[in-house]
Amino acid sequence: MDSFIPLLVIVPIFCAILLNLCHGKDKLVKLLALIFGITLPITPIFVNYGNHFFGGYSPLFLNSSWATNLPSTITNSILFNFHPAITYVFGGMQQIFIFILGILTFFVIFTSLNESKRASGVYTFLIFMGTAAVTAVFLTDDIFHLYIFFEISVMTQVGIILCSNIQRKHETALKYMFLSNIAAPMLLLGIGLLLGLTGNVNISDIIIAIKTGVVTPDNPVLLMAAALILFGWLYGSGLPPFHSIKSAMYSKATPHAAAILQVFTVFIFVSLGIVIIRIFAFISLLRWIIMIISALAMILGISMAITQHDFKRMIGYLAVGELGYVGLGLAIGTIQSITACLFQAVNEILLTGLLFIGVGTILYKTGTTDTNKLGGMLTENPFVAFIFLLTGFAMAGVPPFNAFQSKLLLIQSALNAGFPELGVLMIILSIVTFMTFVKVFYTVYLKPQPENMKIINKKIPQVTVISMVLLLIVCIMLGLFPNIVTNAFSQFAMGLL
Amino acid sequence: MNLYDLVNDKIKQIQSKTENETVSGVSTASYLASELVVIVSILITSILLRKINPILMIMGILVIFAIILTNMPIMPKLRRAQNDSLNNMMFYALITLALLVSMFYWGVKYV
Amino acid sequence: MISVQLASLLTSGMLIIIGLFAALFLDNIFKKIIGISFITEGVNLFIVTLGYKSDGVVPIFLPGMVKDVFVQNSAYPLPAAMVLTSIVIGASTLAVMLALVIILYQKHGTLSASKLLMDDEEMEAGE
Amino acid sequence: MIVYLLMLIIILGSIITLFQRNLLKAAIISGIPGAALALLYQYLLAPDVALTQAIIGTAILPVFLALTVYKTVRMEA
Repeated sequence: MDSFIPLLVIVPIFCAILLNLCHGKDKLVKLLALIFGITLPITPIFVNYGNHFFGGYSPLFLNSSWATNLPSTITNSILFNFHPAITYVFGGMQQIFIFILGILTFFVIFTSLNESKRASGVYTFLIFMGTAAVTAVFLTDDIFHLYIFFEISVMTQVGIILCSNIQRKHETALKYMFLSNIAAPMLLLGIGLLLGLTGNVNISDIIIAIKTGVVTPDNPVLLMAAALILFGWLYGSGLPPFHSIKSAMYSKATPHAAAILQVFTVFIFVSLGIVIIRIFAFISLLRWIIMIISALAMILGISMAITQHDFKRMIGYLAVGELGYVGLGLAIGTIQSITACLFQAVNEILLTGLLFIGVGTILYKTGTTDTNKLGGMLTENPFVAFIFLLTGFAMAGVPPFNAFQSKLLLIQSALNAGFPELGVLMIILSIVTFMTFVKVFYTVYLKPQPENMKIINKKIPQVTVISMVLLLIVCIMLGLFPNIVTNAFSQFAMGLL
Repeated sequence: MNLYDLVNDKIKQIQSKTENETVSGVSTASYLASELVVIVSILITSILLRKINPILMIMGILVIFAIILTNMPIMPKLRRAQNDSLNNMMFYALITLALLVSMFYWGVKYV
Repeated sequence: MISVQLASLLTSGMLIIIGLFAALFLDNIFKKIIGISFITEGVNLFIVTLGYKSDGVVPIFLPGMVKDVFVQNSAYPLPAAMVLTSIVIGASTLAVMLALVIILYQKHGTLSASKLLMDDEEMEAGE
Repeated sequence: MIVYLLMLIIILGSIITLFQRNLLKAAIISGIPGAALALLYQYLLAPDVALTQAIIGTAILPVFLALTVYKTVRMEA
């Protein structure tokens, strides 16, 4: 049945509002959060594929019974296959991404409930609302609908930052809001230009309008719309001019909150990136600009990551740098490269989430994130150190794990598409990623313990360790059987081009 | 006075201007690594210009190489350029917006 | 005289430029925020003017009207519907930013952006 | 003719708001371009947007701004 698709967005919003209502009572919030947390990964499994047209207005070519008594001016013009309603598209690729989002939200809520003494309903409200917003951004085929949920996800990210107990978070939140109020109106302006040109905001209709010549391709207004929407995308996904504010946001959130924030960023990056590739594929300059910007993101992100001394900021820059891989895959634009980039996006969500939760255990135990004041944590809890080491190997692309498959596919697609230098660039930067990880691992676990370092809480909650282990198992599963994910992505990529 | 001590003192001298924290072996290695990565990867990405036309690529690489050589310790400049002050970020955001708009407006003919 | 649609497009352009100018060059954070709200209002005005039809009709279909005549000269309702939500979003973003300014004022005691939003390196150098 | 006057009020009103030294005055004056914008929307055949803008632009935003000025400092440093 097609009408279950909006449930993917309605269920998280419903849970969010319920959790917000019972903020005060801890027991109730914990219970509700866990129940709703479990429903999140389950809902995408039961919803079957298809398009959902809100209000039941499916386009005329689908059920021509409506079109019988319409005047011929409508039936044989391109109006015949326009989408009158907001449409949600739910396919194999969307199902995988939303399932992974559901898993990560569940683990983050699981760890956050156990790590903080009092369960805050507002914090879980913001996480669920952000999940709903990002799922809607992913499913929608209507670009204004995408802008609304883009703004909601910006507001929830600011809210999640303000829920953490790290000082100087208000300054970063205000800076993030300032930049959002410069970039998001530009995105809206781009959408307005598209609306002015093609008369509608449905993405497939815009593409039909451009293909059937309603709009001449080298129309300067269309180019201006492409530039503005690309600028909004840069902000939403934390690419170069906005990478320092995005990594500052990650470093100012509690670690498990940062694990969810980076998932929101990757979702916005992938969904808006695919929209831009679909609409403006005919501008050849666009691919070049995305390629240069993603390369710049990788270079700046990873080179800044290695020179930081606060390890949360380091992982933040790493997360921004890893996004460059996905951008390069999107820019190369062959079927293999888009499959590889979607696979890399999924792996990056899992691995950066794991890294942030791992880092959270150190912050939970010692309270400081400055690598100079840390050391000798290996004796404290060797098992967590072992999992953290495995995550580092996974991030660098060591075989049994999933990032190996996706980076291999990415480099092969770059070589096949005739960009050997991009392949070389990816290899160099994944080496430096691993070097950053070794620096974090050494300064936190292997370095002799400085005397003034005190341990605040003796034991890491069992839940965090369990969630790390389960996430790692998902990574290994994806690494050993990548075709679960890749054929869904390659079907999507074939449909895209 | 082998190469490592030379580099170590250079970084100590640079860092004393910005942050005043201990320059351990790890931070020296990471500064060196980031410096090398930035130089190498910018040069490699400039090879991409060959798709537009090879002469542009040769010119590009020479220009970039000259720029890198003149201000050799790039990392301190890069780190200072990416600090978190609001005006700095807004300035770079608007520069990118202007660059994007003008590239799309005029550049489409050439690529 | 230039047409109404062109004039309002120019006004929205002016509003955006004033907003960007204020966001960059004014030091008082309160005025920066007012300037930022002008950018959103400018973009909203731009989108509404896209749907305007000179000497057209308000796109509300009253019972007594003839359908074909109404369709011919009614303004395009889609942009107006879109701008409704985007005005509310602009107001709510402004509210969140003002709340943050109040908290920051209580902590720092000043409204000038450079002292208020001092970033980490300066702060560490300052301590 | 009235439309061009409205547009002029919007542009001049927003410039004057930014040059006020007394922040409370700036908050109140920022209502004038909001009201002019609401009238302009009515002229541009978008009555529902005019209503929303009238409420938000002239009433809600100046109240928010005035509350912030009340909570912080009135005169610009």
